[in-house]
Amino acid sequence: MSIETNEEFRPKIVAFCCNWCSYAGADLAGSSRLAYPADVKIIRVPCSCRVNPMFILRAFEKGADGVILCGCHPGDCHYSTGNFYARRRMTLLFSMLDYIGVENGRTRVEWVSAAEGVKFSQTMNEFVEKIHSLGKNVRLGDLRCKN
Amino acid sequence: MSHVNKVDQIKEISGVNPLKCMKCGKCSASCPSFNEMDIKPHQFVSYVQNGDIESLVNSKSLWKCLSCFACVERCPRDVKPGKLIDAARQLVVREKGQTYLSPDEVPELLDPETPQQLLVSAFRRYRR
Amino acid sequence: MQELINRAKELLESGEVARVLGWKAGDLPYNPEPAYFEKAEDLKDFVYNGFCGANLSKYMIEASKLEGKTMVCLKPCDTYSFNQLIKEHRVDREKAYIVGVGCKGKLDIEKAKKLGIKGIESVSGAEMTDDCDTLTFQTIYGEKSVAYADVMLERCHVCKGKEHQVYDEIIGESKDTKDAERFAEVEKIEAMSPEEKFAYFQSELSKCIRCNACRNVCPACSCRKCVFDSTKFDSAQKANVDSFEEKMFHVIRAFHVAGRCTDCGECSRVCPQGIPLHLFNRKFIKDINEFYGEYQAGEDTDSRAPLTNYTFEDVEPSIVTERG
Amino acid sequence: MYKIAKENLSALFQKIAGEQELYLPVNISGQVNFAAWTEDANVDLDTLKSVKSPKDAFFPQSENLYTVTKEDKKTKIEPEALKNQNFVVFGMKACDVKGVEVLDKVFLADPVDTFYAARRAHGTIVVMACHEPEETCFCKVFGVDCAEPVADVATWMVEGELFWKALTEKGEALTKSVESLLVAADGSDEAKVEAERCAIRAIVEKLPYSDLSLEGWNGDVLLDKFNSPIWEELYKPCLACGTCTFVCPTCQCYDIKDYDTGHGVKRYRCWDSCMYSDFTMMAHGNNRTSQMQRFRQRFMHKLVYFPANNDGMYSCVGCGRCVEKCPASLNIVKVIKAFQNQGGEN
Amino acid sequence: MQRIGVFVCHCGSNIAATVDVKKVVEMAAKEPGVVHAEDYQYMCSEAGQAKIAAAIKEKNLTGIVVCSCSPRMHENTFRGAAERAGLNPYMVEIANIREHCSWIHKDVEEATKKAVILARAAIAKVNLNTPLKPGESRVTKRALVIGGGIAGIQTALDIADAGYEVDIVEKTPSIGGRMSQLDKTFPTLDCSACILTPKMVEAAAHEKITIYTYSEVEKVSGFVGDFTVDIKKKARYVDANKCTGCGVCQEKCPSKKSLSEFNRGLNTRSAIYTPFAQAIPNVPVIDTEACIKMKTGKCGICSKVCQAGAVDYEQKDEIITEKYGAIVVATGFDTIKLDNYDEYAYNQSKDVITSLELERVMNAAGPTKGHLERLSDGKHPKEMVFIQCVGSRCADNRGKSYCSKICCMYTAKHAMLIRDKYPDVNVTVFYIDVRTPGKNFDEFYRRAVEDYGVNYIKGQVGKVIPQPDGKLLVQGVDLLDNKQILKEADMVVLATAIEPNPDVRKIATMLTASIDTNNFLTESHAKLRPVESPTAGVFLSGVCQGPKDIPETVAQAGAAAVKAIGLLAKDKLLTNPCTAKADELLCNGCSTCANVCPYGAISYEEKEVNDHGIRETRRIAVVNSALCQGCGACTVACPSGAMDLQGFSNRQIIAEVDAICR
Repeated sequence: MSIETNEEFRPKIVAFCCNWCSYAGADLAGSSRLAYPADVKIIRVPCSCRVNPMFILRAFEKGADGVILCGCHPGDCHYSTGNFYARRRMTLLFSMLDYIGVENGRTRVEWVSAAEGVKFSQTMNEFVEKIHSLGKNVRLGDLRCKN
Repeated sequence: MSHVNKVDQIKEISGVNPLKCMKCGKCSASCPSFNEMDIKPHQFVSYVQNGDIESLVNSKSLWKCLSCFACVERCPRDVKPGKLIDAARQLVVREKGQTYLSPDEVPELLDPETPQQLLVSAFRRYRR
Repeated sequence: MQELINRAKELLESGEVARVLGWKAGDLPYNPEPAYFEKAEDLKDFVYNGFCGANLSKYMIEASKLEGKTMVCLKPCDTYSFNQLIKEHRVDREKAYIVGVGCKGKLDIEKAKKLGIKGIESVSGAEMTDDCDTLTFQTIYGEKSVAYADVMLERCHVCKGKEHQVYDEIIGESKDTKDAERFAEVEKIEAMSPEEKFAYFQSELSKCIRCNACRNVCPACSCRKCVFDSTKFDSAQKANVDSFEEKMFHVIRAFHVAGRCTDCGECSRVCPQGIPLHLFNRKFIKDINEFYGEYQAGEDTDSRAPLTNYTFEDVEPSIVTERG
Repeated sequence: MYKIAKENLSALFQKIAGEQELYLPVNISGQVNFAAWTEDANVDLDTLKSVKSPKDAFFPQSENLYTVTKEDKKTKIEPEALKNQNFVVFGMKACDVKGVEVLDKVFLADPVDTFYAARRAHGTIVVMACHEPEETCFCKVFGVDCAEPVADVATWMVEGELFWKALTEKGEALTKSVESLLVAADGSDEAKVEAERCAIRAIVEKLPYSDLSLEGWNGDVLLDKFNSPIWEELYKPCLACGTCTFVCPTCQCYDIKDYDTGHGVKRYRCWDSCMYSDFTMMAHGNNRTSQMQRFRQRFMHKLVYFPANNDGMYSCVGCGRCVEKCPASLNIVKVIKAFQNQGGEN
Repeated sequence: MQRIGVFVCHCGSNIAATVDVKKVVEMAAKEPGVVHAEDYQYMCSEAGQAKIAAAIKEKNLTGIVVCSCSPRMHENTFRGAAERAGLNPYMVEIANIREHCSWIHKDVEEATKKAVILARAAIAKVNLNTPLKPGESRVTKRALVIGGGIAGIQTALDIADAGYEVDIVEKTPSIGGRMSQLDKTFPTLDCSACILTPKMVEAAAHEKITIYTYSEVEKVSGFVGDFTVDIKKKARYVDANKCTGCGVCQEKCPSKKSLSEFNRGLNTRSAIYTPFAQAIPNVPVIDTEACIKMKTGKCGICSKVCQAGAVDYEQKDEIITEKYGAIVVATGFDTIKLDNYDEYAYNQSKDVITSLELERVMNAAGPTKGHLERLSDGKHPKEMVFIQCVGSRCADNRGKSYCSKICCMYTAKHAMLIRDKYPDVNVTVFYIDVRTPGKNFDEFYRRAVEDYGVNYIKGQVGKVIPQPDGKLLVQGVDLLDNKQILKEADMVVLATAIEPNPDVRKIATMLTASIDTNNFLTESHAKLRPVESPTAGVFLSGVCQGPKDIPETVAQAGAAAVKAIGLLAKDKLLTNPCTAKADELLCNGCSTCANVCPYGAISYEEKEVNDHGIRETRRIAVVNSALCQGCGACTVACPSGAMDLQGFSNRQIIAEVDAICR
C-alpha cells in the first residue's frame, strides 16, 4: 500500500476545520455516513482565525493540491469574531495567490455549522472534484518534496 | 428500451426523486382531473418508484392531466407528480417519432370545450 | 540644503536635539548615506539632494532608544511610515524632532545606468534648489543629459502627494511628480492569464538572492526577529533554489505588512536584482481599498488596520473566483 | 590567437553547449546574471557586471550535500554526487577570476572541499577583458589588470569581433572543440587587441577609486583596526541585509541546513552572510551581538584576517558590486577611506 | 525525544470493518518517537483504558495517540485515563479514524491508508506537545434565564430551589409564554392556566428569583462562570412599585383599537394594558404606538384615574448590568407565517384559523369568551375540518423540513374537546401520518376516534375555497379510498408548523452559541449532551432547542437547571490551558494582537528582557490566561510570530500539515 500507482491522480487535500462548527459538521457527516473522498484530511484548529496563511502555503509547499478552510458561519463564531478576521485574511491571501498565477480553485473557504453534515460532505465532494479538474499543484510545490 | 431505462429517463426528464414522496396525497387532493384519471396523481409517484412505466404509459391519466401544475405548486416534498406525467408523455411522444403538429394545424383541431389552460400548457411543453 | 544645515546647527547648539539624522555626502556623486550628526561641525558633510532616497523613519526605532531627541529629516512619503511606526509603538514621537523636507522626486541611479550612462564623475541638476527637470552627467565617456523624470524612482511617479503627515516644521520646496496611476501596473498583471501571471512572477522572483534587503529596509518589517530568521517555524531556509522558497518568502512578507505597508517603495528601491517588489504590497493595498474601503496606512496613528478590523458584510473569499 | 565575429557568437555558444554545459551572462527580467545557455536565452555581453558574481558556477548559492532517508527505524545516508561533467563559464571578468582564486584558497586548502574541487576540475573559464570599466571599479587596487585578464581562455571584444586566446590546457581543449568556428588572428589583429588594452588601462587610470591606497591594511594591524572607534560611526546606516555578501565574488561563508522533504531529509548548504543576526548562531546564542561587530567582521575579514592567513592576499578583488548595490550606500571603499582619513588626521 | 504510544481502537466493527487496524498499528510503530503501538476492541472501555494506563507505566510513555472516534467524543475520556496513569492529559492526541474515516469510506485499502495518515499527523503533533496545566477562574453564583415561558419558569424555579440567585429576562410584559395562551393541555385535558399560574406565582414570589419582564438581553460578554450581561428594561411608563394592578387605567383608556397580541390579534386591547388577567407582574405597560398621550401629548386619562399615581410618561429605558455564572436560553417558539400557503385561504377567510388561534377561541378569556363560533359571523359551526402538517415536513422552501411534533396531539385534543362540548359539530381531520409516541398519547388519539367519533382521513387537502355563502369548500383526498373529497366546512383549522422565536438568532450571536439551519439552537451532543450548548456555560431549555410538548419542555427545563446548578455549585472552574502566550524575546509590542482579541485578554507591560545577552526594557504583550479562550486570532495577527497558542502551536499545526502532505 505504500506504492502509489501513477495511473490515477489522487490529490492531497488539507482541510482546516474549526473545532466548534466545522469539525463537528465533519463528525456529523461521518455519523450520517455521508461519504466524501479519502483524499481529504482534516486538521482540527480551535477557530478559523487560527489558520495562518503560512500554514496554507506550507501545505502547498509540501505537496498539497488543495487547501480548504472551514469555520462557523459569520456571526456564529464560538469566539464571536474569529471568522471575520479569517475571512479577511483568506480573501487577501487567495487574491494574492490568484495574482501570482496560482489557479484560484485550489483554495477555498466554506462556512459549515455543526448541523451541516450534508453541507460538509457536499463541499468536500465538490472541492475534490475541482482539484481533480485542476490537476496536480505544480506552481506552489517545492521541487524537493516531489520524488 | 428496457424498463429500467425508462424509469431513469423519466427521472431524468422530470428531475423528480420519487423517494422523497411521503404519500400525503396533496397532489391528488389538488388535482382538477382526479375523477377522470384511472391512475391518480399520487399513484404516479409510486408507479415510477416501482418501475411500472408500462401501466403509466398506457393509462388514461396520461392524457387527462391538464398540466395545470397545481400538484407541482403544492407538493410539500418537491416531488411534483405533474412533472412525472409530463415526462411520461414525453416518452410516448418520443417513441412515436416526429409526429408533431404544425401550429397551422392547431385551429382546425380545436374543440370549444378544450380548456384554454390545456392549450397553454401544451404550448409551453411542446414548443421546442 | 543650507537652510536645513543652519536649522540643524541651531537645534544641536541649543541642545534641543542630541543628534541629527540625515544624509552624508558619499564618495561618488550619487551615493549619500544615512548618517547621524552629533556635532555642529560634522554638518559640513550633510547633504540633501535627489539621491537621498532612503526612508529614515526606520532608523528612528533605534534612535528612539537613545538619550535625548533626534532631529530627523523626513520626506513627505517617509512621514507615513513614521506615523505607522508610532501606531505600532515602535518609535517614540517625543524623541523625534521631525523636519519635513521638501521633495522633488528621488533618483534611481540604476535607471541612469540602464540608459547607458557609465563612468560617472559628477552629476548636476539634482540639488534641492534645482528645478529638477534635467540631469546632466559628466562621465569618463563624455557628458550625458537626461530628463529628470526618466531617472526617477518608480514610487515618485505614483507619489502619494507632497504633504507631510507628521512634522514639527517643514523646510524646502516640493514639486509634484505624480505622472502615473498607482495601480496601473497591478491592473496590468491582474488582466493576464494565470499562465502569464505565473510566468511573470516566476521570472521576477527567480532572480531573488534572499539578501533580505527588501525586508531590512522596510519600515513595516520592524520585527525584532523575523519569522524567516526564527527557528520556531521551520521557515528559515535561506536556500535559493528554483522552487518555492522565494514565493513563500515574498508572499508571506507582503502578507505580514498588508494593511501596514504605506507603499513607500523602499523594497523595490533597494532590491539588487531590480525585482518590482512593490507590486505585491500594492496588490494588497488595491484589494483592501476595493474590498474594505479606501485605506492609507500611516495617514493617522489611531485607526484600525484593515486586517484587525471587519464588518459583518465583508466580501467572502470566493470573490476571488467569482470575479474571474 | 583566434577571432570570431560577434554575430557568430550564438553559433559558438550553441557549439559549446552541444558538448558541455555553458554558463554565461543572461538578461532575465532586466537583470544580467550568469545562467545556463539555452536556445532562447537573452545573452548580454555588453553589461559590464552581472548582478551576482559568477562564483556560483563553482560555489552555488545552495547545493545539496546528502540525503538521509529512513526505512522503518534505520537511517540511510546518500551523499550527493560530485560534479562529473565538464562545463564552461563564458564571459567572466578579470576581477571575477581573481575572486575564484580567493575561493580556491579557502576551498582547496586542506581539508579540500570536494564539491568545490570537482566543479573547479570540470570547469573551464573564458574571461573577457573589460571594454569600458566604470566608476565603481577598483580592481587595479588589488593588482588585477582588466585589460589583460588571465584564465583558461582570455578574450577581448573589439569592434564587433571577439579575440580569443587559450592560456591553459583546458583552454586549448576548448579552443580545439570550437576551432571550426574560429578564425586565426593575424598581426593587425594583435595590434587591435593591444590598442584595446591601452585604451582600457587609460580609462582605469581615470577611475575615481584607482588611487585608493591599501596602506596600513595587513595582518599586523589587527588589534589597532579592530578596536578603532571608527567602526561605531561606519556601521550605523547598515541595514544588516546580505546584499554585499551575496553579490560579492569572494564571500565564501555558508550555512548548513536540513530540509524535510517528507520522504527524507536533504542536508544542503547555502550562502550565509556575516551581516545577518543569526549568522553562526549557536546554542548559547550569537558570538557577535551587535550589528557593529558584524559589520566590522566583514571588512576585517576581507582586509585583515584573510591576508594574514593567505600570504597577503586580500579577499576583495575590487569588482565594485557592493558599491553599486548596497541599499544604504555603504561599501568597502568607504571603509578603507574612513581609516585613511583618520590616519591622515592623526 | 518523546516516547509515544499509539492505541488503535476497533470500535467494535465501526472502525475495524473498514480500516485494517493491524496495518495502522504496524505503520504507526514506524513513526519517529513511537515506542509502543497496539489495537483493541474498545479503547474507551475500562479494559481499553487499562491497556493505555499499563503501557504508559511500563513503557514510560511521554505522549499517546489514540486512533478512535472524534475527539469531541472521547478526548476527555482518554485524557482522564492518561492523567490517572500519571501522564499530563495534554500529552494525548486523538486521530479521528471513525467519523472522518471508517464511517465515510467504503474501500478498506483507501480507508486504511487514510487512517495511517491521520495517525501520522497526530503522532507528528504529539511529538511537539508539551504538558499543560489548566488555570482557574471564578464562578459567579447567579444564573440568567432568557425567556419567561414554562421552560424558563421551570428552570428558574429549579435553580432557585437549589439556593442560587436567578434572573429571568422576558421580552413581553408578562411571564407565562405560549403555555399561558393555551386552553387545555394534552393528554390529560388539564386547564393550562390552572397548572401554569401557580408556577408563575411561585416564581414571582421566590426570594431567589428576580423577574425582568418587558426586558431584553442587550449584550453578553465574558465566558463560562463569569458572564457579564446588559439587560435593557424597556420603559413601561408605569411605576411597578406604585401600581396596585387595579385595572382602572385599562378600563378608562380611550384607545382600544390595538390588536391583542395575547389573543393572536383576534380581538383588541387598550393602549395601556396587561396582556392577560393573570399576568405577572400585574403591572400594565403603555403601548407608545397606540397611546394618544404619547402620540399627541393630549389625553393623560390613565394618569388621572390612577389612584396610586403610578403612570409615568417620562420613564426611560434602563440598562442593568449583571454578572452570571450560567445562562439558560428558553426563548420558545412561534407559529410560522402562512403567507406562502394561499391554497388554504388563511388570508382570505376569517374562518380559516391556526390551531393556536383556536386555543384562544376555545378559552373562556378569549375573544369569544370560550364559545366555539365562526369569527366571520359569530355563527356556531357544524362542520369543522382540521388540516395537519401545514408547513411541517416540507422539502420545498415554503415550510419547514422538520416535524413540529405537537400538532398530532393538540389536534386530537381540539377534536375531542369540540366533540365533547358540541356533539353536533362534525370534525374531520386530514392527516398524512398520526404520530403519537409518548405516555398515554396513542390512547388519547384512539379515544378521539373511538369515543368521540372524530373522522380521521388519510390524505391531504389540496385547496380551501371560500364560498359566496360563507362556507368553505374543502377539496381533499382520501388515499385509502382513492377518492377525491369535496366537503363543505364552516371552519378550517390549520396545524401550523412552529419555528423558534425569531429573536433567538440575535441572542445566539451574543452568546456565540451555534444555531442550525432552522434557527434551533444546537445542542452539544445530539444524544449525550442534549441540554448543553457547545458554548460552555450556556444551556438550552424548551423549544429553542427543537420542537417539544409541555411535559418534555418541563423535563428539559429541569435538566438544564441541573446542569446550571452543577456549574454554579463549583467555586472555581479549571480554565482551558490551551491559551495564547507571547514569546517575550520575539514580541515587538506593536499592539496588533490586542486589536483582534475578542476578550481583552492581552495587555502590555514594560519589561526587562535578556535577549541573548542584550538587556533592555521592552514593551511586551502579556496574556491573561483566565480571560484567554484560545481562539488564536492573535497568533496570526502577530507579524513576528511571537504569539503562539499552547496546544495548537504553529509548529504543531505545521507538523500536522507536513505529515498529511508527505
